[in-house]
Amino acid sequence: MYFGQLTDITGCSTQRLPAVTDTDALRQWLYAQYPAMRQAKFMIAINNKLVSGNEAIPEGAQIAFMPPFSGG
Amino acid sequence: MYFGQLTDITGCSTQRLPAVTDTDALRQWLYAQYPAMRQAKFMIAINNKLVSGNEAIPEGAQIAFMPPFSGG
Amino acid sequence: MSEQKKPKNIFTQGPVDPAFIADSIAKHATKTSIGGHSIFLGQVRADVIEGKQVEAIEYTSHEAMALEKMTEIREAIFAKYPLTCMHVHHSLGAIKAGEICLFVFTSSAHRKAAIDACNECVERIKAELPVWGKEIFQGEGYQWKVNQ
Amino acid sequence: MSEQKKPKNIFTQGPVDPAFIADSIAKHATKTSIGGHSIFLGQVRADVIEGKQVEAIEYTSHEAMALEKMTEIREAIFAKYPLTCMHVHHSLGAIKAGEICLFVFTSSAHRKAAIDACNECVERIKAELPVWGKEIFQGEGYQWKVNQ
Repeated sequence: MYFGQLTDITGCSTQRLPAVTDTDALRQWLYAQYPAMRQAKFMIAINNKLVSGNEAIPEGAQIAFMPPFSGG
Repeated sequence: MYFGQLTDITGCSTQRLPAVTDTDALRQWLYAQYPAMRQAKFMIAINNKLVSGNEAIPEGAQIAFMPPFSGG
Repeated sequence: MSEQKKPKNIFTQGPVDPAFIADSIAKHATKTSIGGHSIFLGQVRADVIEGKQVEAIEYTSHEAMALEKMTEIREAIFAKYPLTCMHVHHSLGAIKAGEICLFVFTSSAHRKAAIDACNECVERIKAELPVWGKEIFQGEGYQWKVNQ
Repeated sequence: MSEQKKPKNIFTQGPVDPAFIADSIAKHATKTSIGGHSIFLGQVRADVIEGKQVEAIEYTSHEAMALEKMTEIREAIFAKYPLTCMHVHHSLGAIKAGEICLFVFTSSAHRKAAIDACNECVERIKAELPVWGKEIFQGEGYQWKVNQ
Protein backbone atom coordinates (compact mmCIF):
# COMPACT_ATOMS: atom_id res chain seq x y z
CA MET A 1 0.00 0.00 0.00
CA TYR A 2 1.20 3.51 -0.82
CA PHE A 3 0.17 6.56 1.18
CA GLY A 4 0.26 10.34 0.99
CA GLN A 5 2.57 11.93 -1.56
CA LEU A 6 3.93 8.51 -2.57
CA THR A 7 0.69 7.96 -4.47
CA ASP A 8 1.71 10.91 -6.69
CA ILE A 9 4.68 8.78 -7.77
CA THR A 10 3.01 5.39 -8.00
CA GLY A 11 -0.33 6.54 -9.36
CA CYS A 12 -2.04 3.92 -7.23
CA SER A 13 -2.55 3.17 -3.56
CA THR A 14 -2.58 -0.62 -3.62
CA GLN A 15 -0.51 -2.98 -5.71
CA ARG A 16 0.41 -6.64 -5.64
CA LEU A 17 4.11 -6.81 -4.76
CA PRO A 18 6.60 -9.44 -5.99
CA ALA A 19 7.54 -12.23 -3.63
CA VAL A 20 10.72 -10.90 -2.06
CA THR A 21 12.30 -12.12 1.17
CA ASP A 22 13.44 -8.90 2.75
CA THR A 23 13.03 -5.12 2.66
CA ASP A 24 16.35 -4.52 0.87
CA ALA A 25 15.13 -6.59 -2.07
CA LEU A 26 11.78 -4.84 -1.89
CA ARG A 27 13.44 -1.41 -2.10
CA GLN A 28 15.42 -2.50 -5.15
CA TRP A 29 12.23 -3.61 -6.86
CA LEU A 30 10.48 -0.35 -5.87
CA TYR A 31 13.30 1.85 -7.19
CA ALA A 32 13.32 -0.06 -10.46
CA GLN A 33 9.55 0.33 -10.83
CA TYR A 34 9.41 3.95 -9.68
CA PRO A 35 12.77 5.73 -10.04
CA ALA A 36 11.32 8.85 -8.34
CA MET A 37 11.07 6.81 -5.14
CA ARG A 38 14.83 7.20 -4.73
CA GLN A 39 14.26 10.87 -3.92
CA ALA A 40 11.20 10.28 -1.73
CA LYS A 41 11.34 10.06 2.04
CA PHE A 42 9.39 7.04 3.24
CA MET A 43 9.11 4.36 5.91
CA ILE A 44 8.11 0.75 5.48
CA ALA A 45 5.64 -1.09 7.70
CA ILE A 46 5.20 -4.85 7.65
CA ASN A 47 1.83 -5.98 9.01
CA ASN A 48 1.25 -2.57 10.64
CA LYS A 49 4.67 -2.42 12.33
CA LEU A 50 7.32 0.08 11.23
CA VAL A 51 10.64 -1.56 10.43
CA SER A 52 14.12 -0.10 10.09
CA GLY A 53 17.22 -1.56 8.48
CA ASN A 54 16.78 -4.74 6.48
CA GLU A 55 13.93 -6.89 7.72
CA ALA A 56 12.66 -10.28 6.63
CA ILE A 57 9.23 -10.23 4.98
CA PRO A 58 6.93 -13.12 5.97
CA GLU A 59 4.89 -14.73 3.20
CA GLY A 60 1.61 -12.92 2.61
CA ALA A 61 2.67 -9.95 4.68
CA GLN A 62 0.95 -6.62 4.16
CA ILE A 63 3.49 -3.96 3.24
CA ALA A 64 2.90 -0.21 3.61
CA PHE A 65 5.08 2.53 2.13
CA MET A 66 4.50 5.72 4.10
CA PRO A 67 5.88 9.25 3.78
CA PRO A 68 6.31 11.42 6.94
CA PHE A 69 3.06 11.71 8.88
CA SER A 70 1.08 14.94 8.75
CA GLY A 71 -2.08 14.31 10.75
CA GLY A 72 -3.77 16.68 13.18
CA MET B 1 -15.63 44.69 52.61
CA TYR B 2 -14.93 41.21 53.95
CA PHE B 3 -14.65 38.15 51.72
CA GLY B 4 -14.58 34.37 51.97
CA GLN B 5 -13.89 32.82 55.36
CA LEU B 6 -13.38 36.27 56.91
CA THR B 7 -17.13 36.71 56.84
CA ASP B 8 -17.34 33.76 59.26
CA ILE B 9 -15.44 35.97 61.73
CA THR B 10 -17.09 39.31 61.04
CA GLY B 11 -20.61 38.03 60.45
CA CYS B 12 -21.02 40.63 57.72
CA SER B 13 -19.55 41.41 54.32
CA THR B 14 -19.71 45.21 54.33
CA GLN B 15 -19.13 47.61 57.19
CA ARG B 16 -18.43 51.32 57.59
CA LEU B 17 -14.81 51.58 58.78
CA PRO B 18 -13.41 54.25 61.13
CA ALA B 19 -11.45 57.12 59.56
CA VAL B 20 -7.89 55.89 59.92
CA THR B 21 -4.89 57.18 58.00
CA ASP B 22 -3.00 53.99 57.27
CA THR B 23 -3.29 50.21 57.15
CA ASP B 24 -1.37 49.68 60.41
CA ALA B 25 -4.02 51.70 62.27
CA LEU B 26 -6.72 49.85 60.36
CA ARG B 27 -5.31 46.48 61.43
CA GLN B 28 -5.26 47.58 65.07
CA TRP B 29 -8.91 48.57 64.84
CA LEU B 30 -9.79 45.29 63.10
CA TYR B 31 -8.01 43.13 65.71
CA ALA B 32 -9.78 45.03 68.51
CA GLN B 33 -13.16 44.53 66.84
CA TYR B 34 -12.58 40.91 65.81
CA PRO B 35 -9.85 39.23 67.88
CA ALA B 36 -10.08 36.08 65.72
CA MET B 37 -8.69 38.14 62.83
CA ARG B 38 -5.25 37.87 64.45
CA GLN B 39 -5.21 34.18 63.49
CA ALA B 40 -6.68 34.73 60.03
CA LYS B 41 -4.58 34.98 56.87
CA PHE B 42 -5.71 37.96 54.80
CA MET B 43 -4.63 40.65 52.38
CA ILE B 44 -5.82 44.25 52.20
CA ALA B 45 -6.81 46.01 48.98
CA ILE B 46 -7.32 49.77 48.79
CA ASN B 47 -9.50 50.81 45.87
CA ASN B 48 -9.05 47.40 44.19
CA LYS B 49 -5.24 47.36 44.55
CA LEU B 50 -3.49 44.93 46.88
CA VAL B 51 -1.14 46.65 49.31
CA SER B 52 1.69 45.28 51.41
CA GLY B 53 3.45 46.81 54.42
CA ASN B 54 1.95 49.97 55.88
CA GLU B 55 0.09 52.05 53.30
CA ALA B 56 -1.67 55.39 53.55
CA ILE B 57 -5.45 55.22 53.15
CA PRO B 58 -6.98 58.05 51.10
CA GLU B 59 -10.20 59.57 52.36
CA GLY B 60 -13.27 57.71 51.17
CA ALA B 61 -11.19 54.76 49.97
CA GLN B 62 -12.82 51.39 49.53
CA ILE B 63 -11.07 48.78 51.65
CA ALA B 64 -11.26 45.03 51.05
CA PHE B 65 -10.09 42.32 53.46
CA MET B 66 -9.46 39.16 51.52
CA PRO B 67 -8.36 35.63 52.52
CA PRO B 68 -6.26 33.53 50.09
CA PHE B 69 -8.00 33.15 46.72
CA SER B 70 -9.65 29.87 45.81
CA GLY B 71 -11.30 30.43 42.44
CA GLY B 72 -11.41 28.05 39.49
CA MET C 1 -4.87 60.85 27.19
CA SER C 2 -5.35 57.47 28.81
CA GLU C 3 -8.80 56.12 28.29
CA GLN C 4 -10.11 53.93 31.09
CA LYS C 5 -11.74 51.03 29.29
CA LYS C 6 -14.45 49.18 31.17
CA PRO C 7 -13.03 45.71 31.90
CA LYS C 8 -14.60 42.83 30.01
CA ASN C 9 -16.90 40.74 32.21
CA ILE C 10 -15.90 37.13 32.86
CA PHE C 11 -18.48 36.25 35.52
CA THR C 12 -21.66 34.36 34.95
CA GLN C 13 -24.24 33.28 37.53
CA GLY C 14 -24.49 29.51 37.66
CA PRO C 15 -22.60 26.81 35.77
CA VAL C 16 -21.07 27.05 32.29
CA ASP C 17 -23.39 25.16 29.92
CA PRO C 18 -21.68 22.77 27.45
CA ALA C 19 -23.95 24.23 24.73
CA PHE C 20 -22.40 27.63 25.41
CA ILE C 21 -18.95 26.08 24.94
CA ALA C 22 -20.08 24.59 21.61
CA ASP C 23 -21.35 28.01 20.48
CA SER C 24 -18.03 29.58 21.43
CA ILE C 25 -16.15 26.99 19.40
CA ALA C 26 -18.48 27.31 16.40
CA LYS C 27 -18.03 31.09 16.32
CA HIS C 28 -14.36 30.59 15.50
CA ALA C 29 -15.05 28.80 12.21
CA THR C 30 -14.87 32.13 10.38
CA LYS C 31 -11.43 32.85 11.82
CA THR C 32 -9.51 30.76 9.32
CA SER C 33 -6.06 31.87 10.49
CA ILE C 34 -6.59 29.69 13.59
CA GLY C 35 -4.89 26.29 13.58
CA GLY C 36 -5.35 25.24 17.20
CA HIS C 37 -7.66 25.84 20.15
CA SER C 38 -6.84 24.97 23.73
CA ILE C 39 -9.64 24.73 26.28
CA PHE C 40 -9.52 24.22 30.01
CA LEU C 41 -12.68 23.41 31.96
CA GLY C 42 -12.89 23.33 35.74
CA GLN C 43 -15.52 20.94 37.08
CA VAL C 44 -16.78 20.79 40.68
CA ARG C 45 -15.63 17.58 42.38
CA ALA C 46 -17.76 15.66 44.88
CA ASP C 47 -14.85 15.33 47.31
CA VAL C 48 -15.47 13.47 50.55
CA ILE C 49 -13.96 15.23 53.57
CA GLU C 50 -14.21 13.53 56.95
CA GLY C 51 -17.20 11.55 55.77
CA LYS C 52 -19.03 14.52 54.28
CA GLN C 53 -19.51 14.84 50.54
CA VAL C 54 -19.24 18.14 48.69
CA GLU C 55 -22.50 18.70 46.81
CA ALA C 56 -21.70 22.18 45.45
CA ILE C 57 -19.20 25.00 45.56
CA GLU C 58 -20.58 28.46 46.09
CA TYR C 59 -18.37 31.05 44.42
CA THR C 60 -18.14 34.70 45.42
CA SER C 61 -15.78 37.36 44.16
CA HIS C 62 -14.58 40.90 44.64
CA GLU C 63 -15.84 41.41 41.11
CA ALA C 64 -14.55 44.89 40.30
CA MET C 65 -11.07 43.97 41.46
CA ALA C 66 -11.18 40.58 39.73
CA LEU C 67 -12.14 42.16 36.41
CA GLU C 68 -9.32 44.70 36.67
CA LYS C 69 -6.86 41.91 37.42
CA MET C 70 -8.25 39.80 34.58
CA THR C 71 -7.72 42.68 32.16
CA GLU C 72 -4.10 42.86 33.31
CA ILE C 73 -3.65 39.10 32.89
CA ARG C 74 -5.26 39.20 29.44
CA GLU C 75 -2.97 41.99 28.29
CA ALA C 76 0.12 40.22 29.63
CA ILE C 77 -0.82 36.98 27.88
CA PHE C 78 -1.58 38.67 24.56
CA ALA C 79 1.79 40.45 24.82
CA LYS C 80 3.59 37.16 25.45
CA TYR C 81 1.87 34.79 23.00
CA PRO C 82 0.75 35.24 19.36
CA LEU C 83 -2.91 34.55 20.10
CA THR C 84 -5.86 35.08 17.81
CA CYS C 85 -8.25 35.24 20.76
CA MET C 86 -8.85 34.34 24.36
CA HIS C 87 -12.11 33.89 26.27
CA VAL C 88 -12.59 33.38 30.01
CA HIS C 89 -15.78 32.55 31.90
CA HIS C 90 -15.95 31.95 35.66
CA SER C 91 -19.10 30.97 37.49
CA LEU C 92 -20.49 32.68 40.57
CA GLY C 93 -23.12 31.30 42.93
CA ALA C 94 -23.71 27.64 43.77
CA ILE C 95 -22.24 25.21 41.21
CA LYS C 96 -23.18 21.58 41.80
CA ALA C 97 -20.72 18.68 41.68
CA GLY C 98 -20.26 17.65 38.04
CA GLU C 99 -21.00 21.13 36.69
CA ILE C 100 -18.48 23.38 34.94
CA CYS C 101 -17.28 26.43 36.91
CA LEU C 102 -14.40 27.69 34.74
CA PHE C 103 -13.97 27.90 30.96
CA VAL C 104 -10.72 29.20 29.47
CA PHE C 105 -10.42 29.15 25.68
CA THR C 106 -7.38 30.27 23.66
CA SER C 107 -6.81 30.12 19.91
CA SER C 108 -3.74 30.63 17.76
CA ALA C 109 -2.31 29.84 14.35
CA HIS C 110 -0.15 27.12 15.91
CA ARG C 111 -0.90 24.87 18.83
CA LYS C 112 1.99 25.72 21.12
CA ALA C 113 0.95 29.33 21.70
CA ALA C 114 -2.67 28.36 22.33
CA ILE C 115 -1.73 25.59 24.77
CA ASP C 116 0.88 27.59 26.70
CA ALA C 117 -1.35 30.65 26.92
CA CYS C 118 -4.29 28.57 28.16
CA ASN C 119 -2.19 26.97 30.90
CA GLU C 120 -0.70 30.26 32.01
CA CYS C 121 -4.12 31.87 32.07
CA VAL C 122 -5.58 29.09 34.24
CA GLU C 123 -2.67 29.29 36.68
CA ARG C 124 -2.97 33.07 36.98
CA ILE C 125 -6.76 32.93 37.41
CA LYS C 126 -6.40 30.49 40.30
CA ALA C 127 -3.57 32.43 41.95
CA GLU C 128 -4.51 36.04 41.31
CA LEU C 129 -8.26 36.53 40.95
CA PRO C 130 -10.10 37.49 44.16
CA VAL C 131 -12.59 34.62 43.99
CA TRP C 132 -13.53 32.29 46.83
CA GLY C 133 -15.15 28.88 46.83
CA LYS C 134 -17.25 27.62 49.71
CA GLU C 135 -17.59 23.84 49.59
CA ILE C 136 -21.12 23.00 50.66
CA PHE C 137 -21.56 19.53 52.16
CA GLN C 138 -24.55 17.26 51.65
CA GLY C 139 -26.82 17.50 54.66
CA GLU C 140 -25.21 20.41 56.44
CA GLY C 141 -21.92 22.19 56.95
CA TYR C 142 -19.31 23.65 54.63
CA GLN C 143 -15.63 24.38 54.40
CA TRP C 144 -13.71 27.03 52.50
CA LYS C 145 -11.89 25.76 49.44
CA VAL C 146 -8.10 26.04 49.42
CA ASN C 147 -6.24 26.24 46.11
CA GLN C 148 -3.22 23.97 45.59
CA MET D 1 -4.31 -16.43 27.10
CA SER D 2 -3.82 -13.02 25.52
CA GLU D 3 -7.01 -11.58 24.17
CA GLN D 4 -6.56 -9.33 21.15
CA LYS D 5 -8.89 -6.42 21.85
CA LYS D 6 -10.21 -4.57 18.84
CA PRO D 7 -8.65 -1.09 18.95
CA LYS D 8 -11.06 1.74 19.71
CA ASN D 9 -11.91 3.77 16.61
CA ILE D 10 -10.82 7.41 16.55
CA PHE D 11 -11.64 8.23 12.92
CA THR D 12 -14.70 10.02 11.73
CA GLN D 13 -15.59 11.05 8.17
CA GLY D 14 -15.85 14.82 7.89
CA PRO D 15 -15.29 17.56 10.47
CA VAL D 16 -15.81 17.33 14.23
CA ASP D 17 -19.08 19.13 15.03
CA PRO D 18 -18.99 21.56 18.00
CA ALA D 19 -22.30 20.02 19.14
CA PHE D 20 -20.53 16.66 19.39
CA ILE D 21 -17.89 18.30 21.59
CA ALA D 22 -20.63 19.73 23.80
CA ASP D 23 -22.21 16.28 24.14
CA SER D 24 -18.83 14.80 25.08
CA ILE D 25 -18.38 17.43 27.79
CA ALA D 26 -21.92 17.02 29.10
CA LYS D 27 -21.46 13.25 29.44
CA HIS D 28 -18.79 13.86 32.07
CA ALA D 29 -21.16 15.60 34.50
CA THR D 30 -21.88 12.27 36.19
CA LYS D 31 -18.17 11.64 36.78
CA THR D 32 -17.90 13.77 39.89
CA SER D 33 -14.33 12.77 40.70
CA ILE D 34 -13.22 14.94 37.77
CA GLY D 35 -11.87 18.40 38.64
CA GLY D 36 -10.39 19.47 35.31
CA HIS D 37 -10.80 18.82 31.59
CA SER D 38 -8.24 19.73 28.96
CA ILE D 39 -9.29 19.92 25.33
CA PHE D 40 -7.26 20.46 22.19
CA LEU D 41 -8.94 21.20 18.88
CA GLY D 42 -7.14 21.29 15.57
CA GLN D 43 -8.75 23.63 13.02
CA VAL D 44 -7.93 23.77 9.30
CA ARG D 45 -6.15 27.04 8.42
CA ALA D 46 -6.72 28.91 5.16
CA ASP D 47 -2.97 29.35 4.63
CA VAL D 48 -1.86 31.20 1.53
CA ILE D 49 1.05 29.50 -0.24
CA GLU D 50 2.58 31.23 -3.27
CA GLY D 51 -0.65 33.11 -3.85
CA LYS D 52 -2.91 30.09 -3.51
CA GLN D 53 -5.25 29.71 -0.57
CA VAL D 54 -5.92 26.41 1.17
CA GLU D 55 -9.64 25.75 1.08
CA ALA D 56 -9.58 22.28 2.68
CA ILE D 57 -7.32 19.54 3.91
CA GLU D 58 -8.11 16.03 2.77
CA TYR D 59 -7.02 13.50 5.37
CA THR D 60 -6.20 9.87 4.67
CA SER D 61 -4.78 7.26 7.00
CA HIS D 62 -3.42 3.76 7.26
CA GLU D 63 -6.31 3.18 9.59
CA ALA D 64 -5.55 -0.25 11.00
CA MET D 65 -2.00 0.78 11.83
CA ALA D 66 -3.11 4.14 13.21
CA LEU D 67 -5.62 2.50 15.54
CA GLU D 68 -3.01 0.05 16.81
CA LYS D 69 -0.61 2.92 17.45
CA MET D 70 -3.33 4.97 19.12
CA THR D 71 -4.05 2.08 21.48
CA GLU D 72 -0.37 2.01 22.39
CA ILE D 73 -0.33 5.80 22.96
CA ARG D 74 -3.50 5.62 25.04
CA GLU D 75 -2.07 2.89 27.25
CA ALA D 76 1.21 4.76 27.73
CA ILE D 77 -0.59 7.95 28.69
CA PHE D 78 -2.93 6.20 31.13
CA ALA D 79 0.11 4.53 32.70
CA LYS D 80 1.88 7.87 33.06
CA TYR D 81 -0.93 10.17 34.24
CA PRO D 82 -3.77 9.66 36.75
CA LEU D 83 -6.52 10.24 34.19
CA THR D 84 -10.22 9.62 34.60
CA CYS D 85 -10.71 9.41 30.85
CA MET D 86 -9.35 10.33 27.45
CA HIS D 87 -11.14 10.70 24.11
CA VAL D 88 -9.62 11.22 20.67
CA HIS D 89 -11.35 11.97 17.37
CA HIS D 90 -9.53 12.59 14.09
CA SER D 91 -11.28 13.51 10.88
CA LEU D 92 -10.81 11.77 7.54
CA GLY D 93 -11.86 13.10 4.14
CA ALA D 94 -12.01 16.75 3.10
CA ILE D 95 -12.18 19.20 6.02
CA LYS D 96 -12.79 22.82 5.00
CA ALA D 97 -10.83 25.77 6.37
CA GLY D 98 -12.38 26.80 9.70
CA GLU D 99 -13.61 23.29 10.48
CA ILE D 100 -12.33 21.09 13.31
CA CYS D 101 -10.18 18.10 12.28
CA LEU D 102 -8.83 16.90 15.64
CA PHE D 103 -10.44 16.67 19.10
CA VAL D 104 -8.41 15.45 22.07
CA PHE D 105 -10.14 15.47 25.46
CA THR D 106 -8.59 14.43 28.78
CA SER D 107 -10.07 14.57 32.28
CA SER D 108 -8.57 14.13 35.71
CA ALA D 109 -9.17 14.94 39.37
CA HIS D 110 -6.59 17.73 39.15
CA ARG D 111 -5.77 19.98 36.25
CA LYS D 112 -2.07 19.23 35.81
CA ALA D 113 -2.54 15.60 34.81
CA ALA D 114 -5.33 16.47 32.38
CA ILE D 115 -3.33 19.29 30.76
CA ASP D 116 -0.04 17.38 30.51
CA ALA D 117 -1.73 14.26 29.18
CA CYS D 118 -3.64 16.26 26.56
CA ASN D 119 -0.47 17.94 25.32
CA GLU D 120 1.48 14.71 25.18
CA CYS D 121 -1.35 12.99 23.35
CA VAL D 122 -1.54 15.75 20.71
CA GLU D 123 2.23 15.66 20.16
CA ARG D 124 2.24 11.89 19.78
CA ILE D 125 -0.77 11.90 17.42
CA LYS D 126 0.97 14.38 15.13
CA ALA D 127 4.30 12.53 15.25
CA GLU D 128 3.28 8.89 15.32
CA LEU D 129 -0.09 8.28 13.67
CA PRO D 130 0.05 7.30 9.99
CA VAL D 131 -2.23 10.08 8.81
CA TRP D 132 -1.61 12.42 5.87
CA GLY D 133 -3.08 15.78 4.99
CA LYS D 134 -3.41 17.00 1.42
CA GLU D 135 -3.86 20.77 1.32
CA ILE D 136 -6.34 21.51 -1.46
CA PHE D 137 -6.02 24.98 -3.00
CA GLN D 138 -8.89 27.15 -4.13
CA GLY D 139 -9.24 26.88 -7.89
CA GLU D 140 -6.85 24.03 -8.54
CA GLY D 141 -3.75 22.36 -7.22
CA TYR D 142 -2.70 20.93 -3.88
CA GLN D 143 0.33 20.30 -1.73
CA TRP D 144 1.04 17.70 0.91
CA LYS D 145 0.96 19.01 4.45
CA VAL D 146 4.17 18.83 6.45
CA ASN D 147 4.04 18.66 10.26
CA GLN D 148 6.33 21.03 12.21
